[in-house]
Amino acid sequence: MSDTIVPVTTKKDWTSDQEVRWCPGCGDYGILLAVQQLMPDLGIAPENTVFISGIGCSSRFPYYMNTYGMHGIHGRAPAIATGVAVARPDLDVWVITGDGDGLSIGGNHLIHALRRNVNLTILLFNNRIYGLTKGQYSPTSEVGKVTKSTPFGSVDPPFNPLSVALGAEASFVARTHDLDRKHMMDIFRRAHDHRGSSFVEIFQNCNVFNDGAFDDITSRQAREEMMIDLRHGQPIRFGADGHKGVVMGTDGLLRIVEVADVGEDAILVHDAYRDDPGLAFALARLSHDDHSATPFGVFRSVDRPDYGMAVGRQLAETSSKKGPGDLSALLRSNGTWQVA
Amino acid sequence: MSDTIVPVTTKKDWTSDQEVRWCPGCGDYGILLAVQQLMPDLGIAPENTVFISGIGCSSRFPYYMNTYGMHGIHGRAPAIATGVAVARPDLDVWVITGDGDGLSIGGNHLIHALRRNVNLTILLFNNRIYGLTKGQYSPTSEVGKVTKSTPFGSVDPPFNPLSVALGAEASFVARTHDLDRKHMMDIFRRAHDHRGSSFVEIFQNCNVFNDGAFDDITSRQAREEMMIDLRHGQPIRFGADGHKGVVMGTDGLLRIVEVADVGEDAILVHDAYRDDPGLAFALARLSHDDHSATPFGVFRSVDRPDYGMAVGRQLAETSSKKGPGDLSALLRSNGTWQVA
Amino acid sequence: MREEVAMTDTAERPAGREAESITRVVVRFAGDSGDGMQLTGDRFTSVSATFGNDLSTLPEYPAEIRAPAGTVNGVSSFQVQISDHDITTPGDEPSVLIAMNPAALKADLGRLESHGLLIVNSDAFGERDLAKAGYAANPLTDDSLVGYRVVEVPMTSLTQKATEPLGVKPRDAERSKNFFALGLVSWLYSRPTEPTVQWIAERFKDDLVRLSNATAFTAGYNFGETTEQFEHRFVVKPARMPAGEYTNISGNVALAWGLVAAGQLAKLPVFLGSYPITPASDILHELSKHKHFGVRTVQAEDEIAAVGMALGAAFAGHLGVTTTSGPGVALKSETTSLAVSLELPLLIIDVQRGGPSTGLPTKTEAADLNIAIYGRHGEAPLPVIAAYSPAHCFEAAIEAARIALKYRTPVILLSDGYIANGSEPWRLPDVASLPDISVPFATEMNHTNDDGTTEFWPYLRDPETLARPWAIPGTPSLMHRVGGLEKQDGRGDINYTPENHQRMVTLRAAKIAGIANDIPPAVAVGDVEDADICVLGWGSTWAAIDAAVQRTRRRGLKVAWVHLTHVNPLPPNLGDVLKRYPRVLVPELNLGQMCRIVRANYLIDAKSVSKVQGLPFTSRELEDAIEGALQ
Amino acid sequence: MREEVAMTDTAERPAGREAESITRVVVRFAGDSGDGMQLTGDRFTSVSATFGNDLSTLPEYPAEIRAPAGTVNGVSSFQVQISDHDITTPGDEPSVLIAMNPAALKADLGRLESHGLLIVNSDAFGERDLAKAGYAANPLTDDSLVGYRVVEVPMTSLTQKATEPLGVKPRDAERSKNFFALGLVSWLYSRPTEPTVQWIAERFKDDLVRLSNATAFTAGYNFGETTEQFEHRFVVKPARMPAGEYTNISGNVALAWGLVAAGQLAKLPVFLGSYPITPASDILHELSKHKHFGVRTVQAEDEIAAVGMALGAAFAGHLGVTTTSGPGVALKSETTSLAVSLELPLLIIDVQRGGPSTGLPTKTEAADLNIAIYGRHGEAPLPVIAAYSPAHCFEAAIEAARIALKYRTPVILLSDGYIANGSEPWRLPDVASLPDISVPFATEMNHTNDDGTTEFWPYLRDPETLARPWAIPGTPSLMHRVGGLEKQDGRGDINYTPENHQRMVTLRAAKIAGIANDIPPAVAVGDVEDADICVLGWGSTWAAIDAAVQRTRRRGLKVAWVHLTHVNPLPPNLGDVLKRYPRVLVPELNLGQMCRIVRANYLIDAKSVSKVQGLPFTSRELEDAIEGALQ
Ligand SMILES: Cc1ncc(C[n+]2csc(CCOP(=O)(O)OP(=O)(O)O)c2C)c(N)n1
Ligand SMILES: Cc1ncc(C[n+]2csc(CCOP(=O)(O)OP(=O)(O)O)c2C)c(N)n1
Ligand code: SF4
Ligand code: SF4
Ligand SMILES: [Mg+2]
Ligand SMILES: [Mg+2]
Repeated sequence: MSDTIVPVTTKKDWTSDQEVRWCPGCGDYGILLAVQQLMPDLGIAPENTVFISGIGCSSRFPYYMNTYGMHGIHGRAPAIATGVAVARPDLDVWVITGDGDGLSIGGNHLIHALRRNVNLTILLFNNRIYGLTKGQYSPTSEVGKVTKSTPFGSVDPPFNPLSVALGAEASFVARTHDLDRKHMMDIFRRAHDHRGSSFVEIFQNCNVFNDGAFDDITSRQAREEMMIDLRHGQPIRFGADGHKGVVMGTDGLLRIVEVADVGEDAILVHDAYRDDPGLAFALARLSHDDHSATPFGVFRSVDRPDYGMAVGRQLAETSSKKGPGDLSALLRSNGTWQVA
Repeated sequence: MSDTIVPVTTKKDWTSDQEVRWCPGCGDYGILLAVQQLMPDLGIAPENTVFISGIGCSSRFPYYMNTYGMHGIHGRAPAIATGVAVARPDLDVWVITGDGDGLSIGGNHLIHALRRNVNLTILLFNNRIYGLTKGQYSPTSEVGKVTKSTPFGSVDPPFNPLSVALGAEASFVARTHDLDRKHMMDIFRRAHDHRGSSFVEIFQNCNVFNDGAFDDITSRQAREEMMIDLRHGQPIRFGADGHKGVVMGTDGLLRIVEVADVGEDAILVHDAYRDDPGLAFALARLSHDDHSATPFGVFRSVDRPDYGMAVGRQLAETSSKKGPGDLSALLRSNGTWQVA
Repeated sequence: MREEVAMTDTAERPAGREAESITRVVVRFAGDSGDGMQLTGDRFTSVSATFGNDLSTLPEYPAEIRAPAGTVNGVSSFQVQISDHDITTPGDEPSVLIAMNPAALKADLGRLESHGLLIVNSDAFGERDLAKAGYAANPLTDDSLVGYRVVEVPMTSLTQKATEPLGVKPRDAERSKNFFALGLVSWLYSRPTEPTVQWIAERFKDDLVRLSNATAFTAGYNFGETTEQFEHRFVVKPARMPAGEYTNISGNVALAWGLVAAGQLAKLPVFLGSYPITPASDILHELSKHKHFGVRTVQAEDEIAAVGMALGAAFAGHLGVTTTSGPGVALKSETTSLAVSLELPLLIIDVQRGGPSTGLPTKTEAADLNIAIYGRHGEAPLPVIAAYSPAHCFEAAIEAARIALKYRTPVILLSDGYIANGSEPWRLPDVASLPDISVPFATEMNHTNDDGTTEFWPYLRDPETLARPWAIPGTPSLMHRVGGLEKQDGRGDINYTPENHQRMVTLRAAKIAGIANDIPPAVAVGDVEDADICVLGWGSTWAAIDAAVQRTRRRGLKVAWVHLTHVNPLPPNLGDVLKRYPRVLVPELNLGQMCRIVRANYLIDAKSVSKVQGLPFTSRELEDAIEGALQ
Repeated sequence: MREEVAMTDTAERPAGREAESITRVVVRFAGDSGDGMQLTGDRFTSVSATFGNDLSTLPEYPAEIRAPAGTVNGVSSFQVQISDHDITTPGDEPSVLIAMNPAALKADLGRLESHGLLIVNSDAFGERDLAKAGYAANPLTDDSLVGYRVVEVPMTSLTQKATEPLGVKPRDAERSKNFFALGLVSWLYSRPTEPTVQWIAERFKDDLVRLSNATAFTAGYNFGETTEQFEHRFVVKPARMPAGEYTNISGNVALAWGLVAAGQLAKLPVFLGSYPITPASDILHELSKHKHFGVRTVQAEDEIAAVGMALGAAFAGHLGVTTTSGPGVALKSETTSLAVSLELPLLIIDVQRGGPSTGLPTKTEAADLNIAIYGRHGEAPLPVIAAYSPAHCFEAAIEAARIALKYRTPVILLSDGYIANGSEPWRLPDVASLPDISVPFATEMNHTNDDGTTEFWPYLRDPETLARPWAIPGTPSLMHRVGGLEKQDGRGDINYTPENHQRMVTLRAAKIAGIANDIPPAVAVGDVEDADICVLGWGSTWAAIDAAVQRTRRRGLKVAWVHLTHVNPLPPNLGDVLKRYPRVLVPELNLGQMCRIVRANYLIDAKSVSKVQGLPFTSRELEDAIEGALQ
């Protein structure tokens, strides 16, 4: 996005020579494909693009992109990427993380990157499990989940990644899933085009350790009644020919209703560009498990100063005030005396 | 709270022999006094009470309480306290932290303690500054703040501690300030009586490095028009004889209005016990700086299983199923053979 | 279920060829990650264990959950040595290699002993399979396998044929081919079939899968019986092992059980705060099952929280434990330093893996000795203990707990990927004979002022152990505060005075150093009197050193051996023992970390034998090193 | 503004008593945290600096922002030695102590040399003041001060009287009393008044405060002039220092400037990722001011993020730096290990303080050498450099950057609280003479395949330095991925094979070891030829060793001295140098960490001289140690 002349590339230009090492059938393949297919449309060059990840199956992602990349350490990708983005606002910096990497060990770096609004496109692969370490529960696993580390079922209530992000001042928040490449590409494009931190939760199927976690919502049969497609400026409706809708009560409670019952005009109109994150938060809380109607799309997209730019601006301003730094003047700045 | 016979104590019983080492005039003194005065009313015994803190001026707190206590390391108090509370649900565990300790280095432990709903009473002393290290900006300092580490003004947008907590599933969220002992005591009591994690933000004045940060809201002159007192089941009104009020629009936006303009019935009635955190979140976002009307009191208070109890219950259940553990049986559980 | 399966067929058969008795064999199963080689190896191992052989195993698998099928990166293998006498290693070179596909052949052929037996699944050698493995030509047809005894078996198709009558689809049948291989090898080494058939019956809930596996197993066994492809059939007689009851155990399970035992022996509830990490996760998994022993396990948000929770639990009176691997030890460093300052009992378990950084997460290494001993800011000494074999992890865990509790100190217990995943027969200890490691909590004031009033001083030390009192919340009138700032000797209040800091630093160091008098002295074995060289070992090098010392001594070399379980502090007599010998050799899976320590302590010119390859030493390598040193 | 103030009074006065010339004096200002002692000491120091004395300072303050007023815990003091000849230490025993209250007297009297001059603010010795300080009786009235030359001055009231005419309220006037003390001591040691008056005029924006301070200063000066309480007045002549332009500099400022310089000399923008921590914070503060040098500073959420950001910036082509103290070094360990694996340039600056854990946050110590060298999991070697004096921090920072950039490695630079806060005159270097430490970025493919196609191999090393190419984002066609998993030598792809891991571990170690040939050899000074003992020092012990070696040699002892700046790797000739001497003594502000290293490396019986009190060595202590070792 920092390039003036728009480079022409093909998917091949964005694909590295490394063989992809995910389990056959893993949802990660679809996400990789979506990103690789999208890149040429973004009008950016591979050499100006950086993918930073942590550790996890998802975090293997950078190896497969023919860009600059770093497979970091567990949970630290947002911090490392912040260094890249603040040092070089001219680069296009992507963060690839998982529900464990980004929300368990990496939770603090994630929320602080969002707070600062560092110019990062953050893709969180949420499979509600620790894949790479062979199937322990994660901070997004449901209560009662039986895993290697919870033989009697987990007693940890999960995070809702979107509310964590919104609670941390995120300026762009969206959700998509690994089965719909078109939707992924659309969301990724808008996340990329947003200046500042963009946070995208991707429902991703781990077919080895948590297969079908999202089937009740994203499977072809379920989609129509279970996926709520959020579009800015549009009434929030879903279900067969939009018979269901969302309304906000004066008591401050969001409800799902039959449009027929309340009338079209009562239906809440989505406003993704609103400064106040209250509505986005309420929408993020609309579904409380993986078996109820769940909103997808862009929940929030507001302009806030990009942190790296702001840091750079201060440098420019001081330089223009004080002129470029003069080392020998600096050494004399606390007063000196001569010895003959 | 775990005691059956109610111990009778006085403030003295809760006061340690250590001399208090805060700057003269520091807001921390008032908070300490409020806690020490409250303790006898809680019907608990000093020996069953534990105060855990991190590092910071505020984190010196445990030294002044005649209870069990640990002055931990920077940011880790919620984790250490989780160990205490899960190991010993019979204890009354308090966490004392600051805006830097709890939201900067300790952010991750804080949100995970809230997510798990560990039975902790968490008091966050928010003075919007790093006091102990002599005045650097903190994650709650306003943009543009000039501090030792930001001579040209900070470019970091701050966290809203309450939205961070609500985004992290906190079951009890409240706000009070160091100038109103009665209010502090009331909030602390309710936080203590709540089973699970209670999160209390305390506006605290650092008169050395960030003096008067909250004057526009909490000073005697300002209070009436600037402090919004939240009471469950009551319409949210404030200002001279409640001429101002809060309404929720069907567009999902919370607004401050003149009650006269909209009529009493339109005023939003506060519901702190509602499962859905949307309203609490919206209220937490009502003020965006320290110069606009700001809600105080209990934003949210809902019942969720206490993590330590849940862990304990699993132990009890397995024991009652399998009977108490038998070591020699365990050693034989993978099959054995005899060698003559 | 068992009667359903075709086992009875064989029963009616003639007894089959006479088996030739051999003293030991090293079998290596190699295939794709998806081929279930670990399962196959495990079965072969436990059958051999119950049969009474001594044995030692070496599982190896890729870092990826499942690398691309058919590629060399995706190869998973399991090596086991079974023997009729006391052995400690999984063997240097396999005598038989079962290769389920070309990738496995390519990856592991190099290890097979010359003229070794090579059994390949010939069905898996199609064009594409060969390409995936990076073979230009088919090794079965060109002469690249000369020098080995090759037996081609169309395992896939044979399995499919055998299971077809049950209505198993060919694709599904393929998944049973590892049981065919197991059956074949079971026949080849005269393993009892009973236990496996029974195990299959219990393990697989799905009827068709169960039947298919059982049938494949039998088919493999019968194939060996009927085919003429094998000149010989072998039997490895049971080993003469000390009488007793045995189980086959891996290091991680032994360590977990050791922690459960430690809790029982200390009469304390166990609290594990842990964050999953290979190869330590299995300890968390195992402990999570044993809640009825009063074991609490919390999967923390990260390693720092994990150790923080364990420390909090210790403050509250539990046996606090945290389990991790290298990267986690690094993250826990600051909290470990706090634990040193708080002087609370805490167990930090490091199952070492290849480093630096993420390194080789599924491979073994022993390069965390430095960080264990020196990896904290300031003067923050603590005891370090190293387990030397899978079974020893049980005892090591109890000893680590004993020291932590008695001296109120964090203890780091070192294991590694090799012993954590490897297994060996373990003669079960008599539970009643295990030590009582319980310590009393403080219950009373321990200081009397001149005016006769009494107080509780949290840092008033036991004159012998220098341990401070452990007064836990809930104890009336012993309320006190502890923290990471320097404390006044005795009273425990914050204190910044120069003299007091010097005293406290010295006291903390003296407490740890003093533990040296509470551990077994160093003992040399072998040619104790007249050795020309002494091998100094610690940790999992034990197995390879044991074999190498035996062999070199058999060949007439004069070799002594000292093996350390307590690596910090070291046994007080270690210097004297080592100085008895003209040469000291220190084999380590690092660049010589322990070697530097003994050089610094005793000013002896100890020489390092170093291997950093993600693999344990072979006994051959150490034999050569010993010989070389004596040239 | 200056003309407003009463300075002119003195100008009209007779010149005043003749001052007796002395060669050196050690002055110690002591008072309550609120009394502005640090400011007073700073002023006295810079006036003396500009006057041309050599000097060295030792500021000491409590860990609390402000401990309870009037208590011993709240005492803040500033000691400075000024001299007419070359000195390096702030002096062992003050010759004059200015005690602003009873607590200060109680805390510091013990340090005053016998018959030393004691100036007390007698106004501050009321009942309650004495009680707060824990005095049963008034030391001014009982005989507890015999053996000292006591001068009681009612500083508070005198200040109040002097400022009253300006309309300053008594309570406010009290805040100026430190300037009264400064004026008095300035008179006593014949310091020029000009600079201070000017400084006050510029420093205080509030008119009344400015006037009040200036007046108090003058009043103090005049008081000395008029009172008869002082038998003598002294002058310390300027020191004969090498010609040049000087500034008075503290270690933290010198280090910050060194980093700015390093960026300029490397032609790279500087990126600092830091989290505040005493005593390192001032480096962050100082660097934040110099944005026009292209210096970016980010206050991270914690130390792990701070080093992660610096590493990210390094990957992006900046000079990545992170500054911290012990606890932060511990937290950064895992990321540092990643940096070792990534082989990217990175500066990790550790301003050491008292440990373990939070320890003594405002006091000095040098006990982080172990964690710096050994504190990472796996084999993760990196270079470690130690600054030896406030001014040397400038040079040390540049040298650390040079090595980091040239060898693409994280470097740990050790400073400590003593040199960080202490200051000394620094002869400014000629900026033009500073070294060019720039290194080229990779811009082209560096490997050609057999088929003639070219590739970029991120781990293809420079045969000499073994450094890998540094190809930064934005460089066309050099796109590549790096990570913490083991990498294939050259290509840099993920690789788990045993041989490759061995090779990479060896290469990484060889690269760091090789740096030994790129640093100055160890040089002994003193009785190089015939010394009976060699003192081996590193870091801030330099000052005390220098003084102790001079004195012992003056007394005829044969002493040599080697001081290390590069502590890992060590100079290749160090072993030979040390072996020349029958005894080697290693003074350290820890329990002997460097001592163990030289013992292990060279098998010499080096002896440790250890002090862990939160204070630097006094030269006397080291004199005694050297003498003792020679007995
Ligand atoms: C410091 C550290 N702790 C733990 C690990 C082990 N580990 C690697 S990935 C992972 C969790 C992966 O889960 P997630 O982030 O959800 O990624 P996924 O594999 O599910 O895509 C863990 C615990 C590690 N590599 N480093
Ligand atoms: C690991 C670590 N990093 C940094 C520090 C230094 N430090 C101590 S307290 C603190 C911040 C204090 O701010 P806050 O939490 O707001 O507490 P306050 O002093 O304002 O009450 C910092 C950075 C430390 N002690 N330990
Ligand atoms: S384990 Fe799960 S997430 Fe990981 S690669 Fe396999 S299917 Fe994908
Ligand atoms: S620095 Fe601020 S927060 Fe700390 S004690 Fe002083 S006034 Fe209170
Ligand atoms: Mg996951
Ligand atoms: Mg604060």
